Amino acid sequence: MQLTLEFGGGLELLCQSVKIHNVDVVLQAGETKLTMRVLLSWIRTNVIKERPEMFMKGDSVRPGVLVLVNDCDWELSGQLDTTLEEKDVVVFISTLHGG
Amino acid sequence: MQLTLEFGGGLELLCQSVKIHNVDVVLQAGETKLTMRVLLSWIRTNVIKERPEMFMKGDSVRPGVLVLVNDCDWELSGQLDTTLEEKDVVVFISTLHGG
Amino acid sequence: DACVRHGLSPEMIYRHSRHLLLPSFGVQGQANLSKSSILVVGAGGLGSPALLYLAACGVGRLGIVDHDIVELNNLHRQIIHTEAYIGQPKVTSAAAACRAINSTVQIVEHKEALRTSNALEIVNEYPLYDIVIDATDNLPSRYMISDCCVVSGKPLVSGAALGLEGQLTVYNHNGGPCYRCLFPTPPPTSACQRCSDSGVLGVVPGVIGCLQALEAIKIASVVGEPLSGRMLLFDALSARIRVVKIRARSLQCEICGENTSFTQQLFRDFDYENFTESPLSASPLKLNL
Amino acid sequence: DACVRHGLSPEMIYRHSRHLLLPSFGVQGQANLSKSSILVVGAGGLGSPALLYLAACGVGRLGIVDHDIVELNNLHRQIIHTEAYIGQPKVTSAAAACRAINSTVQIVEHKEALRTSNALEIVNEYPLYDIVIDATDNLPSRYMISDCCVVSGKPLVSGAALGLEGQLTVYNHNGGPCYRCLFPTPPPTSACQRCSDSGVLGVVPGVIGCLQALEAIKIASVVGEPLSGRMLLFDALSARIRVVKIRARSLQCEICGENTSFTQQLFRDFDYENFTESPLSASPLKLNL
Ligand SMILES: [Zn+2]
Ligand SMILES: [Zn+2]
Repeated sequence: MQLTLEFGGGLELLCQSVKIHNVDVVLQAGETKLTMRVLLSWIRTNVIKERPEMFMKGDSVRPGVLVLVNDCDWELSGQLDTTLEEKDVVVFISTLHGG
Repeated sequence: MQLTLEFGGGLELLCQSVKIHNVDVVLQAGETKLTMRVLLSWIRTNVIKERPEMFMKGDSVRPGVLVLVNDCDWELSGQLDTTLEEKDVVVFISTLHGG
Repeated sequence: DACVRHGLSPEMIYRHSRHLLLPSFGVQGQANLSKSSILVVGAGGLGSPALLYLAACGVGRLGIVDHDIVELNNLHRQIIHTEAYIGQPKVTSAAAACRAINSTVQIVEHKEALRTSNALEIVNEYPLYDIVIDATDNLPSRYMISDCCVVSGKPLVSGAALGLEGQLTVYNHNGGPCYRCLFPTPPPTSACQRCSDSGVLGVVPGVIGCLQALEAIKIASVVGEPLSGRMLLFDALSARIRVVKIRARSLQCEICGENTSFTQQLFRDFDYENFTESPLSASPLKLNL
Repeated sequence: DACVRHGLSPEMIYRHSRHLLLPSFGVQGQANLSKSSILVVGAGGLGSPALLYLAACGVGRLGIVDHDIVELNNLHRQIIHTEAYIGQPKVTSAAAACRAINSTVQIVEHKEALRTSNALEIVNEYPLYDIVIDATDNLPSRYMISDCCVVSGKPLVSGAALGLEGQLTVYNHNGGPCYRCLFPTPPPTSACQRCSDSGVLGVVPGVIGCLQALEAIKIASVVGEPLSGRMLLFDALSARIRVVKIRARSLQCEICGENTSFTQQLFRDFDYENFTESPLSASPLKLNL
């Protein structure tokens, strides 16, 4: 499944300072759909190059990270249970505090 | 065909100050596809409520109006010959000169 | 006529004529603005443009909270301050700049850090503010200001900038979320960067601070759709801006939810530095080049 | 070390420490900025924040062109000017504000209207500028400045604001279009509104002017992707911002195209007021409320 992943607010530092990743996620045998739960684990293995604890906590993202699926907060689509579709854009952004 | 039309930079004044119009354009008998040429004439009849000369000149838009189909300048998609698809977003924006 | 009826003086009419000419703003919008009072917390990178535009646009009362002193290394982004004010309180400097632009606005100087011990008094007692702008630079202040706005029932225009990115939203307004609805648990301290540690391109808080002034003006004048339930994400390097839809108020929110037991008294006793494990004041800059 | 090698003084290092800390900007970006020179045409609503942020960020030389006088009804949006400067030239006022923020920047005052008779000399002779910012308020100036940048080979950061909307793009840069590629024919005069006729919410040019400073900083420091071949459209009322893709340079463009015969001499002789059927100077305000 072709997806666009974007990292911002400093999270790009965990993946070699690249903000936009065009990826092709292949479903494992037995999987029929791609959920955010599965995608997060795939990202942890395939995209995050350092300090994974700065991206995840347990099976979700760490506190302070907003997740947007097609420009919508994933709280509105079922969080970890959100089902992804071809060409979806998933944004992970760390909240900023500076000024 | 369901389209979203947006007017900005003052052009909304020609259609009762409404910037976003969700419209359903029905193809006429004999028409197989909807081009920008056909859409402009449809808009002139169905959306523009006053001073149509502020929107069109001949069969195109007047000078100073940018046309964007799905956030892309219509010059890149064939201008009047651009073929529209279901759920396309067409933006008409008048260039501003103020400061 | 309409201007007199709305209490606009001839000088105000002339000064704000370009606002009055706007059909969607007009006399009513300007009259609403002139009766509003706005508190800006932080006279730094975000507060500088926000304060200048709020003073210029003719709000009735403008409060400035900050305990800091103007330093030379602020001036690359904090455009409200000048070299002549280095060493003086930021509030003194910012207030002078606002008065120089518009002597008809009431400027209130709060030369102190916003803390749980004074926040409710500053926001709610005389002078009373209608809208709060979070222009601070640290995490405990962001939680504290949001909680203060919830227990005080005030809309909060929240901006942030770091590096080459900025973020903007309106909390606690029109059924939208509060800061805790979005971020119930603070991030690990290792994830918290500040401008003083990590740098910031000066004009990035400039853009966000202007947008904060705009959102406050929209709320105060009751014109347009404020950025509530939505968040603006700004990436300066690529010149990309997206406005995304965020969650509504959470019924389970500990602060603004249905079954909240949070009160003004609990606010006064809450330890935000302990909660976030980070200090309210910025640590000194260490520059290793 | 790197700073000395790049000609940054200890004061500049301290002043711009938050820029130097940025990995994607750093010493090289600041050194590039400090050697750049930028001309801002218009010290009004767009020019005010653009000039303040360009002075603050430490460009080498900053030129200001304007022939206007500060008036009270400018102050609702032209935040670089103060009440004390009412009646004085905008260039005098803006230059004083820039120097007060950063005395290390060379500020050049051009107290005259930009015209075909002086534009090439101002842009290209001493002091020479690398980048031009169009912060004017009228149509003939926009054509004239774009044509001047094409025949001079300079990138142009163009912003505009009216009512509650703003627009921003970079012309004549990196294979992108010039103003005439987009608008070969001027609009009918009945379609041309100005701030002085139609009003403008003050903070809208504030947002666009900050973004103009950002784009100029990106070009001058050679950092990031400038907004060339793209245009930013800003709608303040709904807080919607879109960045759209626009056409590339047109091979058929009469000014920048392959077979152009446009020269500096033709520029000097071109009548922009006649071409656009509108005057270079704003007409006086008529306010009927
Ligand atoms: Zn809440
Ligand atoms: Zn051209």
